[in-house]
Formats: sequence, C-alpha cells, structure tokens
Amino acid sequence: MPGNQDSASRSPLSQQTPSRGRRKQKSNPRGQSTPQLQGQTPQQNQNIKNASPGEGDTPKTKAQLRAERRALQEAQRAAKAATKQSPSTPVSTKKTPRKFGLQMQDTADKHDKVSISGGETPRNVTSISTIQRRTGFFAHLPRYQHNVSLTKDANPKIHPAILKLGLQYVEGVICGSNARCLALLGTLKQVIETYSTPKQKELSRDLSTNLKKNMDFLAQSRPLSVGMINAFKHLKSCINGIPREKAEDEAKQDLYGCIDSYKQSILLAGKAIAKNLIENDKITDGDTIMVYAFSSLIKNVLCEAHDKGKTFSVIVVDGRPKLEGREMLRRLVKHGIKCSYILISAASYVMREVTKVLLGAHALLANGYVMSRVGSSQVALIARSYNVPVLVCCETYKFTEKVQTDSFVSNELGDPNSLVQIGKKENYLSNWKEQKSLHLMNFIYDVTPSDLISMVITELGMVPCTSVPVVLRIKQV
Amino acid sequence: MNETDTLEYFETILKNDPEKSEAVAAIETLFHYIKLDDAETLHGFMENIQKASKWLEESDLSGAVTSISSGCQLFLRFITLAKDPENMESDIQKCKGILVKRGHDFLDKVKTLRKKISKLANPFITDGSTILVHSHSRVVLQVLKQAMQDKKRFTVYVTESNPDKSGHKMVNKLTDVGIPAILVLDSAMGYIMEKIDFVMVGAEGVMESGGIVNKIGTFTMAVCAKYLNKPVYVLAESFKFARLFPLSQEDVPNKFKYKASKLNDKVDLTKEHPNVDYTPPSLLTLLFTDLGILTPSAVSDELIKLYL
Amino acid sequence: MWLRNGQMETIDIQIKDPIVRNKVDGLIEDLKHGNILGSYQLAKNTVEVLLHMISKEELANVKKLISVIREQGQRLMSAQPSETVVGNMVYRVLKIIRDECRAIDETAEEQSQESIQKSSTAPGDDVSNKDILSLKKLLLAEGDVDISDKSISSLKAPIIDAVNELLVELDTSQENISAQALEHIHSNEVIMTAGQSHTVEAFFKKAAKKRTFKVIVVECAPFYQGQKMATNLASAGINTTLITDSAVFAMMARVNKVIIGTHTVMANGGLKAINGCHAIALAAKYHSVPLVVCAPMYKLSPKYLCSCDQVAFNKFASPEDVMSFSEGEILSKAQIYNPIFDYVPPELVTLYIFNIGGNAPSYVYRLLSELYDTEDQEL
Amino acid sequence: MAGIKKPKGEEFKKEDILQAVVIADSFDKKFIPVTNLKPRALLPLANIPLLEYTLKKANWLAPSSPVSITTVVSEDCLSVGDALRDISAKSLISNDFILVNGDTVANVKLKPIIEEHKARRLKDKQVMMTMLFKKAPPLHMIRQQQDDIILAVKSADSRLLRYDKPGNKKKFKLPLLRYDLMDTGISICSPHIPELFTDNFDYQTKDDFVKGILINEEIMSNKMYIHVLDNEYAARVSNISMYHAISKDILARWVFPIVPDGSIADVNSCRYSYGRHNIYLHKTVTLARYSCNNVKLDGAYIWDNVHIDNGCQLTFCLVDDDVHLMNNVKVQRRCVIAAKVVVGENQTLSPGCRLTAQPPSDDKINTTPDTDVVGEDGHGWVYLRHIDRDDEDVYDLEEEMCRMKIDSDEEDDDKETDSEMMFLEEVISTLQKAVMVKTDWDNVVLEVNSVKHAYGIQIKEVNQLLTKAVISLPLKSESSQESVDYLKQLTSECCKDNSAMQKVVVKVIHQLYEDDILSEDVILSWHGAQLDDEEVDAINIRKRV
Repeated sequence: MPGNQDSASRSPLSQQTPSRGRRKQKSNPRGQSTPQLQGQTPQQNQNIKNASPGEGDTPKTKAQLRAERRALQEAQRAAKAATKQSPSTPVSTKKTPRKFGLQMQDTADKHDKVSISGGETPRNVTSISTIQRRTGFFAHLPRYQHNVSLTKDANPKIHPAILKLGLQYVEGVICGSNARCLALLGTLKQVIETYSTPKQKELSRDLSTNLKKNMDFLAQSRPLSVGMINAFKHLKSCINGIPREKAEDEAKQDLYGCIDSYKQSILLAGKAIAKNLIENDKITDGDTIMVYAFSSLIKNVLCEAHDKGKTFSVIVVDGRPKLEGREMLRRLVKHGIKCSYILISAASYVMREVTKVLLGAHALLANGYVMSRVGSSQVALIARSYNVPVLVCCETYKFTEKVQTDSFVSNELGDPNSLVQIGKKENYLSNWKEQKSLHLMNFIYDVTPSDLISMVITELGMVPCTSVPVVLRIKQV
Repeated sequence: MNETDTLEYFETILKNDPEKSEAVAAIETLFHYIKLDDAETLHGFMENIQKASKWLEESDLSGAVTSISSGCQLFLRFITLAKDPENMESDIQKCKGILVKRGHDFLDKVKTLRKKISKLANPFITDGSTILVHSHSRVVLQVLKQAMQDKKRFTVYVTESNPDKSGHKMVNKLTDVGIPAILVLDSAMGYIMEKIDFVMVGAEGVMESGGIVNKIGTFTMAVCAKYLNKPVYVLAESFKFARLFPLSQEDVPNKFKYKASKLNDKVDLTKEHPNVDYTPPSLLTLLFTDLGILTPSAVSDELIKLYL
Repeated sequence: MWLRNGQMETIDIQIKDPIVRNKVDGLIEDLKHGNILGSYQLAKNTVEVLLHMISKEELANVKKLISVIREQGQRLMSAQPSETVVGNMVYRVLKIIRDECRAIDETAEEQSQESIQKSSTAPGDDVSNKDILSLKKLLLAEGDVDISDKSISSLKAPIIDAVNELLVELDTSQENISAQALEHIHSNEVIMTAGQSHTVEAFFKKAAKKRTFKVIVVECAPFYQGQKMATNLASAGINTTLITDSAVFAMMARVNKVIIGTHTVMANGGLKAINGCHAIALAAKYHSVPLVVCAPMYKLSPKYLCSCDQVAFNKFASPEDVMSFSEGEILSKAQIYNPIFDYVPPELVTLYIFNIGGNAPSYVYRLLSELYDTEDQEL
Repeated sequence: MAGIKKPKGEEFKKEDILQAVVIADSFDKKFIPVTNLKPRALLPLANIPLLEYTLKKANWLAPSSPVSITTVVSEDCLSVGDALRDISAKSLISNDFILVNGDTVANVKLKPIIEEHKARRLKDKQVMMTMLFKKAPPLHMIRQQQDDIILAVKSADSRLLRYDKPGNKKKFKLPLLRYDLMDTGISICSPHIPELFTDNFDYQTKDDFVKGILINEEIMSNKMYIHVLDNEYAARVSNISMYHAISKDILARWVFPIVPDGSIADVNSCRYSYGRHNIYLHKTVTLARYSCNNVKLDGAYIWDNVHIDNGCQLTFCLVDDDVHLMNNVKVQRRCVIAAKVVVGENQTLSPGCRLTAQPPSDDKINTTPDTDVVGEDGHGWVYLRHIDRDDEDVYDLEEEMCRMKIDSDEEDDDKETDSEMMFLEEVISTLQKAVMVKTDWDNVVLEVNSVKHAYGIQIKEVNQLLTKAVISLPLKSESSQESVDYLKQLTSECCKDNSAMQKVVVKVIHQLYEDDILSEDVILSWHGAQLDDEEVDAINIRKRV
C-alpha cells in the first residue's frame, strides 16, 4: 500500500513544517497561514490515513470514518463554543478544525462512505450529480463537488504541504485571492525545500515539471486564481533562468529569494495602494464609503485612512451565502470606524447617501473588465445609477491577458447547499434535492463591465480600467 | 378699439399686476376687446378677435410670446365652444353677454390656479432638499414661497439665464422672502447638477407632445438632469397648453423664438439669439398643472379633450 | 372644491351601526399587526367592510355617505400607511358612488352645457365626461356637479351592485392576468423573477401548461420569499433555478425576460416592489432585457412618490433578519437597516400586465383617471 | 400596588381562557426619585408609557379579541411574592397564566410558547413554569450585571436544572451551563404557582421562587422549563441603563412592529415619520433653519414640557416633566432630574447625581433647596450625590463587575453590624427598664423578642447579644443599689442550682469586681442580702468570690 508508506514517510515533514512556516510567515500581515499549518496537521494525517486504506477493504474504513466523524463533531462543537466568545477571522486557527469537521459531516450525509474514501466508483458519480445538477448554461463549468477524493491519487509526486493546501482551499479555510496566493508561495517554498534533484536529471526541468504536477493537483482542488497563476508563472521563469551548472542548494537559495521577493511585492503593493488612495484624497473627511463583502486590501486601506485621521463612515454591503461582510464589519468596528451594515438587496436604498464605492478585485481582465466576488458588479451598477464613483483596488499581479465579457465563460461554482441555510427555523429548501426540476446556483465570481467602474487603483497609481494592457506591457519590460 | 388701445390696455394690466401671467393678461385684454367690439355679424366678430389676438402676439411688450399666443388660442377655442347654435344667429349681443359672463368666471378661476399647483407640488419639496431653478417663473416662485411658509428647509440654485438676466430678478424675490438662493452661471448648469435633488422650471407653453417651450437654456438643463438621473418638474397653469407639436428646435415657430420686431424688420435670424427652446417630453419627469399632476403623456390627452 | 372640503369637517362622520364599527376597528387592528397577508386579501377585506358600511349605515344623503367613507377610509389608511391597497379600494368605492350619482344627474337634466360636452367629446368615452378637472371645465367655468343633496335611497341599490362588481373584479383579476401568459412567454425562454407573487406564480404555471421555459428566481434575502417561490414553481414541474441577490447582474446576461410582481404601482408608472427590485430593473436595463410587471388593477395607486425617503413609502423591519440580535456588542456600534420595499422608476419598466391587458407605464395616468376621482385625492 | 390584568377571549371555551398577571410595580428604587411621583410602569419609553408595551401582548395573542382588564390594588404588597399571594387569596387564577412585569418591552408571539407549555403540562402535572429568555452574550449592550444569571439547561427538552446569580462564589460542576441568556421577565406559570407562593413566605421575588423550586426539586419534583427567544425581542426596563439600552433598540427597530413610526398606541396612529439613520420626527415638528442656541444633547432622555435654555449640555441623563434648565447648565452622565426641578445658571451636575423637587422624606431638617447644586435661582433637593452602584454604565462593564461585588458585600455586612448595635442598645434599655421597674422576666423576654423581630436578628445572635447586654448592664447602672439588685437578679435568674452557670456567674462577678465595676461594698451588701434565701449556692458562690 503506497499510501501508508507515504503517510509514514511524510509525517516527520508535516511535523517540522510549522516551525519553518512561522519563520517565513512573519511578513504576512494577517499571519493566518502559520496557525493553519499547525491546526491542519492532525486532520491532514487523519485524512491521509482514512484515504489510503480506502483502496483496500471498505468495512474497516467505514468504522474508522464513523469514529473520526464523531471525533470531528466533538471538536467542532468545542470549536463552536470557543469561537462564540471571540469573533474569529474566517482563516483563524480556531475555525480550522471546525470547518473541516463540518465538511466531513455533510459529505457524509451526501455521499456514501465509499465515496469519501475516493475511487471514482459509479455510485460516487451519481452522488455528486445529486449535489449539483447541470443547469443548462453552466454545463461547461466544473460542477461543484466536495473534493474529498483529493487524496485518493496521493502519488509520491504530490507534496504533503500541497495536499494540505488543497484541503484548505476546498474547505474555504484559506479564501480571498491574496491569502490564497501567499499561502501558495509559502507552500511552494516548502516543496522546493524538500525537493532533491534525482540522478541524471536537470534541476530546472525536473523541478518545474514536479511543481507543475502539484499545481495541477491544486487546480483540481479549486480552480487557480489569476494571482496564483501569475505567481507560478513568475516562479517558473525563475526556475528556467537557473543555469544547469549551478549547484542545487544555491539554486534553491535563488528560488527562495525569488519567492520571498514576490511575496514582499504583493504585500508592499497593498500598502502602496492605501497610500495612493489617501494621498490623492480619494478618501476625504465626511465621505460615506460603500464596500462589498470582505477584502483584506480594502479593509487595510480603510483602517489606514482612519489612522491618518480621516473622518468617514462605511456602509458594508453583504451578500449571501458567505456573508463575508460581517467579518469586514467586525474588523472595521473594532478599528473604531463608524459602520452600517446591509444586505445587497437594500443597497439601492442606502446608495443615495454614499459618496464612493470601494471594491476589491479577484482579477483584472485585459479588456478592462473586473472579475470579483459575485455581487460587486451589481453594487457598481446601482452606484452608477446614483452617479456614485466606483473605485476598484487591485494589485497589478492580479492583471491578466485573459479576456472575458460576461460571468459565464469562466467562473466557479460554490456549494449549492450553502443557500439552504437561512438562519430561520424552517428552511424552504431543506429537501431541494428531491425536487428534480429545482436547481440552486451559487457562483463565486462575477465580471463587472469597465463602463461601470470609474477607476482602478494599483500600486503603480490610478489608472482607468481600460488601460490594463498598458500596465501588463509595462510589467513585461 | 384699435391696435394701440389694445396694446396699452394689455400693458397696463401687466403693469398693475406684475404677478399676472402674459397669457391671462392677453385673455383679459381680449375680453375687454369684445366688450367694446361693435361687429354686427358673428363672422366679423370672430375676425376682429383674431385680429386683436394677432396684435398681441406680434407685440414686443413681453418676452413670453408663447404664453400670449397660447392664451389667445385658448380664448378663440373658448368662443367656439361657447357659441351655441340656436341663440347665436338670433343676435350677437346676447351671445356676447354669455361670453362676458363666462369670461369673468373664467378669470376668477384662473386666479386660484397657482394655489392649486403649489398645493400639488408642495409635498415634492422635501425638507433639506436642494433645487435648481431656471430663469424667472411666477409659478415656481409661488410654490417655493408656499414651501417656505410650511417651514421647510431647502436651498435654491438659480441660473442667471441670459440674455435678459431674469435669474437675478428671481434670486432677489427669493431672498426677499428668506429663501437661501444662489445665483449660478447658465454655463454652470452641468457643474451644479450633481449637487441638487431636482430641477424645477416653469413653462411658457406646454406642447401637445407633452414637451414644453420655455426660456432658452431649459433644454440644456433637462439634458444635464437626464444624464445624472435627476428629476425635472415642470410647473404650468393649464392655460399654457398650446396646440403645437414641435419636432425639433428648428420646428418651433419663429414668432416664439424671436421678438416680433426682429421678425418684422427681416434681420438675419441665424445671427439672432433665440429666446426660447423646446424640451421634448422624454426629458421631463412630471408636469404640475391645475388639472393635477400629469405625466408628459397625459398632456396630449387633456388637449385632445379640449380641442376635439 | 375647496369649499366642499371645508364642509366636510362640519358633517359628523361617526358610524352608528355597532357591527360596522366593530368590523372597521377589527380591520384596523389587523392592519396594524399585519395579520392580513397578501394585497388581494387586504383589498377584499377593505371592500367588504366598506360594502357593509354602505348597506348598513342609515344616512340622509350621498354627501354624508361619502364623507363617512372618506373619514373611515382615512382611519384605515393611516393604520398601515405602507399598504396602499387599502387606500386604493377606498378611492375606488368613492368613485363608484360619485359615478352613480352623476349617472343619475345626466339622465335627469338636459342642460345646454351637457349637450356641448356630449358633442365635444368622443362618444362612448364616458370617463372624460366625468373628469371634473378637465381643461374644458375650467374654460367653460362650469361648477362641479353638485351631488350633495341626492337622497341615498334611490342610489343604494346601484352602488351596492357596482361595489359587488368590484369584488368580482378582485376575484377574477388573477385569472385574467394569467390568461395573457402565453402572449408573453414563448418556449425555451429564460425568465427571471424575484420574490414571491401569487399573480406571477399563477402566470408561470399557466404558461407552463403549453410551453417549456426556464425560470430563474432571485431569493430576495433576508425574507427569502424567492426560495418559497422557487420550490412552488419546481413542484409545478417548471425548470427553476434559484440564485442569490448578488448574482442578479451576472445572471442577467442570459435572461431574455424579467417578469416580476409588485406591491404597488405608483401614479407615475413607477413601482413600489420588494426590496432588491431596483437592482434587478437596472440590470435588466443594462442588458436591455424587457422588464414586465404583473399587477392587478387594485394595486394601482393614485399616489406619487415625492422622494424615496417619503414618509410611509418604505417600511423597515427588524434588523433581526439581517443580523441576529445575539451578534453582541457590534450591534451597539453599527447601524443595520432592513428596508422592505424598493422604488423602481417608470423608465425602467417596459410593460405592465394588468387584468385588463398590457399597458405601457406612460399609460398608467389614464387608468388612474378612469379608476379614481380626482376629487377624492385630497383626503 | 399591583395591577392584575386578565385578558379573556370570549370566543374561547372556559378552559382556554387566557389569563395574564401584570405586576405593575417594580418593588425597587432604580428610578428613584422619578418614581416618587409616577410608578415605573407609567414612565414613558419612546414617549409611550411602559405599561402600553406590556398590554399590547394581549393583542398578539388573539388579534382584536375583547380583553377584560381587572386591576387589583393591594396596598400591602412589598414584593412579587406578596402580589401573587394576594392573587391566590382572591383566587383570580383558574388556569395557566402569563406572569409579566409592567415594565417589559417585547414583541413576542406568546401563543406557540403557551401551547408548548400546555403540552408539557399535559405530559406531567409537575411542570411549574416556562420562563422566557433572550439570547444576549456577555458584553451585549442589553446585558445587566445585576441581573445576569447562570443557567444549567437540559438541552434536550430545555429543562431548567440550575439557576444562579454569578455573584455568589459557588463552583458549578454541572455540564451544559448557559451564561448567554437574559431573563425577559415574562414567564408562563401553571395555576398552582400562587399557592406555592402562599405556602412559602420566603419566596419574595421570582428568583427566590425559581431557586426554591429547583432546590427542593427532588422532594416536590416540580419542574421548570425555559424557552429561548431567537427571532423575537423581549427585555425589562429594570434600571436606567436598561432604559437607555431598550430605547436605543426600539429606535433601531429591534422591537418591530413596535416602532415609533408604526402605530403602537392606537391613538391616531403613525404620529412619527421615519427618516434615514433611524431619525423619527413627530408630525408637528418643524426644524428651524438655523439653530442659534448651542444646546448639546447626547443620549439625553427628556420628557414632557421640559424647558432647556441656551448653552445647556446634557449627556446621557434622564429629565422628567416640567424641568427647567437655565442657561449653560451642564448635566453629566447618568444624572436623573425628577419633575419640576429648576436648575439655575451655569450649574454643573456631577455624574450620577439625582435631583427631586420635594425634600427627600428621610431628612426633615433641610427645607431649603440645595442651592449648592441647583444654584441660587434653582429649586430642588439632591436625592443622591454619588453614582448609584447598580446602574453603572454598561460600557465599562468588566471592571464594573468586580467593583460591584466588593461594594455589595461590604455594604450588607456593615448594614448588619449597625443593626446589631441598635439591637443591643434596644435590649439593654429594655433590660434596664426591666430592672428599674422590676418587671417579671417573661415581659422582658417578650419585649426582647419583639425587638428581635423589629431588627430581624437571628436567634443565636439574640442569645449572644442578650448575655452581652446582661453583662454590660451594670455599666449603665448609676447607684450601687441597682447593681446589687442586678447581682441578685443575675444569681436568682441564672444560678438556680446549676453549678456550671454558677462558675460562670462567679467569674462574671469576679471580673466585674476586678474592673471595679462592682465595688466591694456592693458585693458585700449583696452577700449580706443573699444570706436569708437560697443558702446553698449563695454560699458556694461566696466562697469563690
């Protein structure tokens, strides 16, 4: 059983990751990935365990799983209790076990246990297709599925850290394009650390192929964000740049440098954007600023402005099912900023008091369209109808040559079941799976047309969002 | 009663009561005229009246040719409505009597119109609102005064509205009653537009399309307002409804656009500044008339009722 | 007319019949606590109460009757100002009464003015006759038809009949609307709708009998009527997709018609609809998708929207639905709004489907003048 | 006084006539001195008397059902307990009833909860009451330290196992504790609860009762249940900071549909218009275009026709009817100004001070207004200068908690001590009297007992104090003669052939002698006097002396 050996050989690694993780995550402002590394480790190993024997005898696994599930539920209950007191960030250590537990649980009710232990058995396929029925125009999009079978093809090529990362992506422990990208870089670094060039192989070639495999694996866990792709591209170019005669450890050092500098650039970009905004009086006293959902960048900008002594109030608009806006609200309020909170349906009511709309971005497309959390485009639209300027904050590493004119061509589908919970006693949709002709659609991103956006603020300064290609060209040279 | 007398009478009316609209003045004049008129036949009678109204329209006494003509039109229509076949041919005096009597009731009613309008428009001026006003309009003034009496707090921006700078007059009148009024350049319409909550203009004539002919610059203002999705409210008494359907600015009759004197001595109109422009209904939000609050599309309805 | 209003105060407007009084008070209570759900029920109850009033109350003359109804109507309206339907119904009934009186007048007296009026107006178009405030009236300096001294006895029967007709109209309106379904939905269409409207639901179900089409339902947080709607449609076998409010714009690109219900149709052709509709309308406009509104006539209100913050236009529910009270201390520091309604300006609406047929928003004023009497609006 | 309200839905059958008991009095002094003039239940909250909010519930139960309200005035009520006893005495309760305080604000739909309760009672008769709680985690604005509770609840059927105030230092071993709940003051009680109150006179408040029930649950097997409100709102205006919190909640529409612009009181409905940012304007309000007089109001509650002159600053305070604040008065946090007070120019009221218009009852001497506070031209008396402990501000709650404890317990033990002192005085005087007039001991004992009740001293203390008194008696005695009798009494009383006591007595006497309290001759004279009667013990006593 290769799986077992892997886990055995891997465990020491996964033990030592945290310490290293801590050291290198210092620069990370949110500093969330460190705790996860630790918080995740036990589940990680568990998961590998319950995955690997899956190929073998099913009944044993069943028992195992049940036990685990119970354990997880306990953990989750504990975590809940803990998290109740202190409002915890979506990416905080506390939640990590809980979320995981949750997912395990409902995967349990959705699939039969076999499907958890992976193996593309026909039953598994059916069980998935009940989760997300194909709705006509989304046939082309990858259907949402709990990637519980992530670890099934845990071939030695896939680094444990990557596995872990993959899981964290799936469970939404790490979300937000910045967080994901930073986490990725961190993990890639680990991969490189543990990498050693096989005999009669060339480092640059082999390493890049190796990493490529890992990336593919991640992509299957959750579609890669533009930021991640760009970052990986950057890293690849570094690798290819390595002359063959260079010694392995030197080469590694170079790569570390390359990775860290990239990380730095991302973080600095954030600061620069905040600076640009404030120095150009894009946030002035008496402003009422509308923000949508959660964006680390926006949050930092606002806090920065507040520290600079600007007196403004913020209206946090939120959209289901994720309700990330609450996190935003909590942090802003904690930071002493005057806030209001509404759901997106009420946006047009408050819009008449708003003086500016600040939006984060997932990616900036070459045709000047902005890909962002679903709902952003709607906020922008309403803002336009009230003549409120819409400002998009975006680091240039999220710019891409890709072109897209609507939210369908490439998008990502979230868990439809998350729509069911409405915090009421009775859920209307509790048995939606029985209704064959009912589909739930929950997609993650949407694309905002450039004519709804007044300007884009990057670390390079303020540009109209039509001049994305220009920025890209500049970055080339 | 010859031309000069008529015009004098007309002038005196306006002088005595500057708050009176030209249209009303014109109608009064015509009533006065028919009192003194000595036509024997109905036909002659009608001819005289038309003659008189022509005098008025071509007079340079006031800028508002449009309202005068619409007033006259209304009057003529009034006659035709009023003359009922049986007693008409019997004798003209009797008919005149009826006319004069009705005329008086009519003029009495006219006095109340602005009050009605201001009552309708009042709720639209909410506390703390900012209003953009174009040129000088008696109805608008009345409405704003009313709002002021209701202790509403609002600010008014007034365009100075060249060439005759009637905006200055408006500002003075507003400030006299304690309404904070700010004078802005005509060219600053676009600039000021984003500050304001809505535009409020009077009208010299309300066309059948539901659009209005009004002091030059109204169209510009309406366009700006449209771009920024600000509502445009028009205040007009119903006697300003005219049976005209301009398709474009060009299509607006010259006698409205230019002073009669100019037209008479054949000056090159291309070099002249027009006094009025035409604002199509698509740019107007609501019209407040004594007939109630009308959407532009409702105007033609009213006119049809009157003239068909 | 002002005179007339002046007289109103002098007349005593108390209800004598105890049963009627109870009915009125009961309705008012229900309104206050929102016990009656659905504007159809509201309308029905209101009319029934008024009908009682007309039939039971012993009043000297029409003027008295009108003033009583006005007064009680006033009470009903102020009980729950955001429920415009109540007001609409009161106006309708008043209009009916006035019409009946005028009908009698016209048959009674043949004056020269009347004849002129007849000759000068399009035959058959009886509404314009009765439109008190027309330009011509002004011109002809006619006094309003004085209905004050009509004795009620002769009128009661016809009035009650008319009101009953109104009730029938209320009942049938939904079928009448859904009957037009096939004219608006062709096969394989993708239609977006928001919230839950019985009218729209019936509309779809009717269409689904003949045609196959997809429906996308916006869930309308925080009340989630959309979810209910979706389940209802799905159980009727219609291919339904539920999306969140945030996904409207993204989805609109694939939609080729938006059909929504509404709470009220304002006098300027605008909408007072469930929260979030403005966004939907804007999105539809942006993608130039036609926005069709299904509304029974009784939702047509003679009121204009003065400003979005206008008193009693919107209604604000408890923030509980948006964020739970147990969220704790941030509540005391942050304001949370939970409006129920949304204003959609007329220029965003493509078409209204009334129970009398389809109309453009610009035509609403006309329907108003047919349904309501301008004289009643200054209550 | 306690008003009892009994809504009767006439269309109901006899058994489901629903009754509710509204305790209109709050039995505490949280709003003093305002409550001197009008009871708390009538204080306006958002311009509507508190009682209105409570009575509204009648309508939620059965819309537009005729409600008959009978008010029962019982003068001698000092607590909820008394009120309920009174009710049971009058036997007004025939059925499950709702027990509500007159100062409750809630938008709860009670019907389902009552059904639930009844269902439980059908299962077993021992279900006593269902208490309603609102989820409000610690540090929540609406959490009050003095009425926060720790509950142990059986999550399965939400049965209440344990009910405690965190004040006492008990350690909870129980699992499933809940600290995130707040008592709403509403509870649905089964009809025999009043009897229970009558049976046990120690039940003063509902808390006593609940604790009592839970403690002897094993014996009586009476069960309590709780119901946690999730979407609905309910809270008690139990003190001034709650008043503040709840007003804010009402303005923020948490109590929807009870909102100012909605029609709460059915008098001409919808008197207020709602504006953005939760601003409510009365129909008649007109705002001045320019405000010249710079009056600052911050979280100030101002009631009817209060007159505030220019330049006043009010921060989070309560101003009763007809108060007049002259120019530049500064009212600081947590002040309470009762009706008809006039505060003169340029006065600054220190935080938490409370003013009344009539001199406080306890001191008769100062009939002149406290001009140092209200100013020369002012009128009013200081009721309370320093901050009242209970209603400290909600925001600095944590350090409040600990201070609270310290304060409270030191408070009550010094209370105890002084009562003891007084008791002692009393007893001694009684004894002296007794000694003087030679009353026989039974009377004395009687008197002492009565005194004991007057001061509420436990019996053991009484003994201890009594002896103390007895012994220290001679200190008071003037003449030697008295002391002689005293000794006589002493011996004759407590040395009836009882060697143990004798020893004590001897010691006492000796001690007294040592301290020259009893002079030589006194003892001797007494000794002489003793000779005739009770030889035996006298002798052996004498020996020892």
